[in-house]
Amino acid sequence: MSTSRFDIDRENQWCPGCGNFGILTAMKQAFEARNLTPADLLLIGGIGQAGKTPQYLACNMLHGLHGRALAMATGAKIANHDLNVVVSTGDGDCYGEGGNHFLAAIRRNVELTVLVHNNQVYGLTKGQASPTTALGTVTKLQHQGTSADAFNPVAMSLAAGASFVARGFSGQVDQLAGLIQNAMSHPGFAIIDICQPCVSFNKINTFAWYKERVYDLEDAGHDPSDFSAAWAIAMTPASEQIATGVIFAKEGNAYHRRLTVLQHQPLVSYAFDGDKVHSLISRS
Amino acid sequence: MSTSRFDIDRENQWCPGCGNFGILTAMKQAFEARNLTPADLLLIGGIGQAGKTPQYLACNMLHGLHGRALAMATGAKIANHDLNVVVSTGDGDCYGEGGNHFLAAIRRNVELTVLVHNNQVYGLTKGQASPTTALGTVTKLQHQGTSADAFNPVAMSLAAGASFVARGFSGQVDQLAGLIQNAMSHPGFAIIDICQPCVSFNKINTFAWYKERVYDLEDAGHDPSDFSAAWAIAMTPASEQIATGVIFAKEGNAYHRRLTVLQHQPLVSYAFDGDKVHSLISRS
Amino acid sequence: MGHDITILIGGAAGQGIQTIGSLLAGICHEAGLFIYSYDDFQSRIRGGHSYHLLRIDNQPLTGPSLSPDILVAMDRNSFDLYHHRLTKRGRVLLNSDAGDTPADLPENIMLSLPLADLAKSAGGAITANTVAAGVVAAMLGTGLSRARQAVEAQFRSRGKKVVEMNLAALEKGYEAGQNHAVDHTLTFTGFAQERVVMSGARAAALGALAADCRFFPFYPMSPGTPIVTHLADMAQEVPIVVEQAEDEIAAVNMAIGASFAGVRALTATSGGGFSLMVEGLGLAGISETPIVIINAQRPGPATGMATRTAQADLLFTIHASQDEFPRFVFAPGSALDTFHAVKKAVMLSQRFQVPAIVLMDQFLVDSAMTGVISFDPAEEPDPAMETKWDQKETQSSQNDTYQRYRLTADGISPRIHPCTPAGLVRVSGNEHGPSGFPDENPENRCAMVDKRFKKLTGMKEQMTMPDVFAPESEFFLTGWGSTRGGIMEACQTLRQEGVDVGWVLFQDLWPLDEHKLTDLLSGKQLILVEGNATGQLGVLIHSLTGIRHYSLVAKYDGRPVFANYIVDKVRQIQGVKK
Amino acid sequence: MGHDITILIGGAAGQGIQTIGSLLAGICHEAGLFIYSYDDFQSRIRGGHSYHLLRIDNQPLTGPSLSPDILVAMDRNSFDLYHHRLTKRGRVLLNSDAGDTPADLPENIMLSLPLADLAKSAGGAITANTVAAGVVAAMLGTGLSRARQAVEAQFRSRGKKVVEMNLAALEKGYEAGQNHAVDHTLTFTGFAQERVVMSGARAAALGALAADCRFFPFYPMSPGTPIVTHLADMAQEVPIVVEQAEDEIAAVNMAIGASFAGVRALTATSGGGFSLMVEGLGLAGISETPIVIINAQRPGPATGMATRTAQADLLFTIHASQDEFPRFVFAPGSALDTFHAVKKAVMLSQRFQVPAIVLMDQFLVDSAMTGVISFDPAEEPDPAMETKWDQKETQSSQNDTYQRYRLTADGISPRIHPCTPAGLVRVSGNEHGPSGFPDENPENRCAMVDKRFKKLTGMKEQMTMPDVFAPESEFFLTGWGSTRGGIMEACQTLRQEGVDVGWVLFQDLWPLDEHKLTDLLSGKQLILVEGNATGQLGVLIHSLTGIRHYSLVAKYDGRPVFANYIVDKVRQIQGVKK
Ligand SMILES: Cc1ncc(C[n+]2csc(CCOP(=O)(O)OP(=O)(O)O)c2C)c(N)n1
Ligand SMILES: Cc1ncc(C[n+]2csc(CCOP(=O)(O)OP(=O)(O)O)c2C)c(N)n1
Ligand code: SF4
Ligand code: SF4
Ligand SMILES: [Mg+2]
Ligand SMILES: [Mg+2]
Repeated sequence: MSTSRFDIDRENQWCPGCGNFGILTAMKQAFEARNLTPADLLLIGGIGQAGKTPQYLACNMLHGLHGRALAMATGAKIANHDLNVVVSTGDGDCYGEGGNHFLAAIRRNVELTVLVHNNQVYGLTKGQASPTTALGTVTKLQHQGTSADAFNPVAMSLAAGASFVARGFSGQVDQLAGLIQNAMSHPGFAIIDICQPCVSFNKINTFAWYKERVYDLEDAGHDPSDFSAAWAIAMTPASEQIATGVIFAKEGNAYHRRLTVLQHQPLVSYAFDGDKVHSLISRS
Repeated sequence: MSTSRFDIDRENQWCPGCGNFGILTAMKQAFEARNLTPADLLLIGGIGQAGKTPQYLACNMLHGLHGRALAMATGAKIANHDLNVVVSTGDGDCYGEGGNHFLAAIRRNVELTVLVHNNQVYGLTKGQASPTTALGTVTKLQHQGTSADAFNPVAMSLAAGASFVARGFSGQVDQLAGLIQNAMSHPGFAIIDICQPCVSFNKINTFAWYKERVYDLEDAGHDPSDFSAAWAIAMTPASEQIATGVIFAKEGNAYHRRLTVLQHQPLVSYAFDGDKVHSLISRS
Repeated sequence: MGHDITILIGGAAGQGIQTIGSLLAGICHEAGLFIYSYDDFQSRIRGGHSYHLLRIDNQPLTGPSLSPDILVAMDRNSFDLYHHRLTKRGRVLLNSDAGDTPADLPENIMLSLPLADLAKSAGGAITANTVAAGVVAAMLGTGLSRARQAVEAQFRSRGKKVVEMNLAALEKGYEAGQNHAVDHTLTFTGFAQERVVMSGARAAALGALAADCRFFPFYPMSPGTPIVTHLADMAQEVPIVVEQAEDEIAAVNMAIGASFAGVRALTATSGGGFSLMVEGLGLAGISETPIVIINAQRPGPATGMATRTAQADLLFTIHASQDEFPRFVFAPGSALDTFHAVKKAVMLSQRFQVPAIVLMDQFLVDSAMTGVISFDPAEEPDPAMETKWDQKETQSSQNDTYQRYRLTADGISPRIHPCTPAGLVRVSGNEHGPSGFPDENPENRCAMVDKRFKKLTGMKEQMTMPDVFAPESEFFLTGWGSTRGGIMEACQTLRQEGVDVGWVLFQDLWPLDEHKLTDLLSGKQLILVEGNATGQLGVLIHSLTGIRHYSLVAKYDGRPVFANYIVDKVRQIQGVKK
Repeated sequence: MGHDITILIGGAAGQGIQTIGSLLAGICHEAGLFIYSYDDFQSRIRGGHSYHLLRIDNQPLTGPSLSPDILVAMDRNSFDLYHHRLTKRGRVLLNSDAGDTPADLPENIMLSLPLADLAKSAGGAITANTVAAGVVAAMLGTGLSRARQAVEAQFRSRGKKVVEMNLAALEKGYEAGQNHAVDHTLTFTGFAQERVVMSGARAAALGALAADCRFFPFYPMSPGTPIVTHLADMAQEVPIVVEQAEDEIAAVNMAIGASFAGVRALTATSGGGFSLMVEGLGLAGISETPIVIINAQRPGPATGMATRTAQADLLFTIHASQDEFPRFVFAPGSALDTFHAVKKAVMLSQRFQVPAIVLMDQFLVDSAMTGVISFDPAEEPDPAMETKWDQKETQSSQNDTYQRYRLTADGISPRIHPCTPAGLVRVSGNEHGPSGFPDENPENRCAMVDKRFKKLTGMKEQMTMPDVFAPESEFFLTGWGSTRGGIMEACQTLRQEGVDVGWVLFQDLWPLDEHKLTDLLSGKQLILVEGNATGQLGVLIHSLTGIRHYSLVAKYDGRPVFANYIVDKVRQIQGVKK
């Protein structure tokens, strides 16, 4: 394995063979390619195996509650929109417990890079169904199969109005690194749903299963500015084929371009003005 | 105003001229048409002006917390799927605070009729933006305009896999009554997003504004089984024209058809079997 | 009794009774009077019944009164509800637009006027409220010119035409009211520059700004919303962001994210929203991220009574969230105190890197009073001082040696902003080692719990013990938060009746030094006056000091605790009246 | 000391140490021994370190021990961690598959075996754990045939081939272990029909079923998840629905919806999930809808330590949610007690129409013990009796006269199912009148608060006062919930050392009768033993009775409170050892 300035000396707790390793490598690769240093990076983790990612590389780290990574990231970004914020979250974290924040962050178009490690299962809690688990799948807990239709991350992102939607595969590290770079240079909310095999609990969507189905949108000549084409990709059942690459991207004002106060400078860098407060008090 | 067996003698707290009155009338009309009595009906209300609806007609009523109506309704329906459950909720209640339950209830395909009184504003709390408020709209609180893209209820419902999606208008009571009947006979999750003028706080999306834009899908020859056509309708900006009627409907197993235990009989009607429990204890 | 006058303005939602109130408050403020006002309303937008109380005096007021000297009945219903409460000198203005004038009061007491008609003749039906204000100004005898000044000030921003129309309306009203003067001894001095009329909501907003809070994520919930509404209004003038979150969980987690990134954040809600923030409160606790939550209490549980008042979240607030961590809890006693309490909450939250909660309630939020707020604009809320922000940390991010949770003598670790050359900042809601990385080693766990609790010593030192009045008394009215004014006034009345009673009033509630508190309270017979059913302050006092209260005046009907209610109840307590 | 033997099995996650433990537990159970087991593990799926404790005796055991007589080290790390804790008679089985055998123990004490290799020769590497179990069975001298029986029982459902393979592996192991017998005095009797081996998790699941709970909405969270996993396993046999909710807020509101519709519902979570349920708890409170929440505690705040144990949510649980309402709080002291506590929680929640909370913790959930559970299958949890379901309500829905919140002498109103001819049922989380319609009239508000609190009298009567052992003692180890077994054992040891100590152990925690409790505790010197830092039971006792504890043994490192830890700490308390 090649070394990186983002390496840190800390035991990794993921299972050997976990797809998360590929994502971690791709992240480091992308950060290097963007000429970032650890000090330039704020990684925000949810809770779950995916959420552990920020612990495994050199960066500034914010690691909070299950499901709430996007809300914290929104707050951090509003406070200082000069920060490079990347969110590491799981399918349960982002689409399950955090579903409402997922919808809202897209609608605000907060400039975040969101990496959803989508292993179609709750990994850290030992194999229950996640929102992206296919209907009827038998799990460690759902012995008769799950009873809800699967959540379609790409379709939901598009319907919610996301300005950058991509899909990656932890088994295609170079492509994924490129996608992460793209996402980070996108001026708005950028989500990459990443197919990530969980070797311990997902015996269906394995590395081989994905490998058989993935194809590269760039090769296929897909135009990411074409919303209808993007929608068609979103609606293609994953059981058939899985498009990877940038699915959709559009221009749009990021949150911090929508507010006058943030257009001037980051919120954190304003000087405190006691006189203004005083005048507001006097006018009461 | 015609009388109905669903009338009750209770002061209505809505503002004169509020669109909710049309919805209330349509509901009564639909329930009559379906030959229901008050005893047959369970109405579940969220919190907000919309959520007050169950108080204004004769029925069984469950009225709980802001944003949680669909979760309660899911529980009630799992307990006894023979109940006719209709949910009265607002755009804030259902798509804002309750966004995560909205996604999940659709995915479970719980057999509910969900009426979203979508006035594009928080009515009861005096005029803040709701998720369906258009980006940049100036409100009582958002003096510089809202900073989030509007939530598109129809698109989100379709993307989430809803099996019945319709749009109504409180100003077209007969059509709305028909839609409610359709929704109630749909064997699965049925949502009607209802354009509802708020005369007190929404000075943009007024009765006249809607009136100018609405058209009837039946007249237009729309085929509700055509998902692509439905999607096209969802993507049409409301500022141009607003389709009303059944936008999409498909077959599918409702939640209570997905579970073996509920296929036999409602959960509430099983007899308690102490011997089985005893045998489970003994086998520990 | 006193010199004060109470005006009760009753009507349906949407009739603008609050507008009349604020016009009158403006006129009285202009005339150098002290005011105290309170809004009572239902959870609806039109119709029903609500009222506005305005009390005025030549001296500072600490609470409202329920016995009107002037009743402004915008509908017949309001007349029916309140006319029997009129004081002896009382006068009534009844809006006769709806037609039905009640006949059971003599004409010198009651003035029936078709307000809308009068307004129309002044230029516009929408000035009916200004007509009403004019009538009352005349009843008070404020003088027309003073009233004109106030009306001008109120409408100036809306343009000349609106001002003219309202001045005309005012005059119509003033004229009509002139022969109905109320008998009183108030003197109209002049406008007092240094005084402000401050509502609890506005004071909270200003306190936050004075402490350099800049980010206000929130989700609307009565009675928390007015605080944020004030902030949104001010956002045109100060660099702040007010963001409506998708829910309260998002609000609290956004606040934590912003605080981590170096911006002071505050959110306001009511009990239901606070319930949803409880997990986030714990995250602020373990991650040592300062945030402030204002919980404007209302009756519950659950949805409860949306526009009513209560003081029943004290113990919940102190114990909220799984496991244990230090936090601050404040409950200001008046609108003026709210400014300082919120400012203090922000400052101390920053200094000790803990969450702080400010308990308000609908009564406090929707009350306004005249007074002076001292604020020195030069005295900056220096981040370096308040938060131990360490700009001198010499570690470089290359070395990665900065420790966000360094073990220190007082439990407070130097903070640095994330993403600077000074070091990599790692914050976690898992139990973590000094570096911020999750760590579940048992010794580390104990060290971190101890570290967090070490702050308690310093925190307790910052807390002000409850104020005590008449310490030599036998009995003490004992309360916390917004009942302060009512208790003070009740105490006054009772003492005049010869009851040997003082008061003990809490504003800083948690953490308290048990020994100091025991010293202060021991030997005192405490009569609790609380806006809840179980006497939560009593439980707190008992659990901290072992002192049991003598009696409990519990009010839990959703309405404020008025002074006369306390007086009535205390009179009935055994042993109190000799 | 005693006759008991402790086996510690250590290894990495994924090595199946729990499988070895449960095989051995099965063998010992077959041999008529009592067992107590506990799992310690990290929040990861593979690697790291975890261990399983199995203690066995001829008499009932109330807790684990940390000093192994047999150490099964599945990796070198486990050997290094624990070999110094071996008792004098101790033996070690070290898995030498990885190659490196430690040389510092004599061969008669240590047996190094390549378990996977042996397993392969028995037919499959995956039976390595059965080989290990065989070795330990031989060390114990259980006899091979008994061990065979247990292994057969364990694998029967997986088919003949699997059984054969595991029997071969067992024999390989048994053979290898035969010359390494541990010196002990246990006698192997025979299987005792009436006894079960019950974990806290399984007991909770069964208690819920025994009380006719049928709906289990939940969101996974350690250590609550194993309870639901048991239920999911049982769902094949009993008509229940286990539904994974989108979040904990949904879980609690689904439970309320189902309960309203007539199905008993229970949800299980940990502190973080409970925090999210707090608003729903209040809804159950005001709407008087029975639900049960199991909060399996873990260290916090926030994410804390996911797989560790704590007892720090007591005061939070008692005060959780805005405003005030009656609730039950239970904290069973053992796996066997858990069955009864959960059953009682469901029954009483139904009878009084209030929410009930059962506090467990990771230690309790993941502990298993041998014992007898008495349950009479004929004694139905009669809904009519338990819930005052009123089938005789004669009101018809035509008349619409049924009142869900009818004011009654005991505060409990008859319930009927919604959507029946008996009447229209209206339930609200707003303050409501007797009919269930929202009502904000102040008199009604007071009546409803009083109605809800009236239940407290009856509720208190149902609560069992804490058990007291050796009431004549000078000191009392005082605890609640899962520390029970450890405290009992520590007490025994201390008494043998001549310390004058008994114990007071709480399982029913809220609401308690203050007078009864004061009578019970007054004059006693209480030494609190709690799994938290501040001594929450002490705060509760003080606030209820005014009695302050003598001393506090606080353990908050995330690990269970073992008997020997208590003994050590108590010995050091001033005045205890004469
Ligand atoms: C409020 C709360 N609920 C539940 C949990 C338990 N929990 C931790 S991680 C997780 C799900 C993990 O699934 P996912 O987000 O898909 O991440 P993965 O482990 O699969 O990468 C859950 C339910 C928690 N920590 N907090
Ligand atoms: C937890 C919680 N947060 C906030 C509120 C306050 N609240 C009541 S209704 C409402 C929004 C109403 O908007 P909507 O759902 O669109 O209903 P409308 O009144 O417009 O019909 C809010 C925020 C509450 N009751 N509970
Ligand atoms: S459980 Fe699955 S997702 Fe988690 S580390 Fe192991 S393989 Fe990866
Ligand atoms: S505020 Fe708007 S939604 Fe509410 S009752 Fe009035 S008009 Fe209707
Ligand atoms: Mg996952
Ligand atoms: Mg609305």
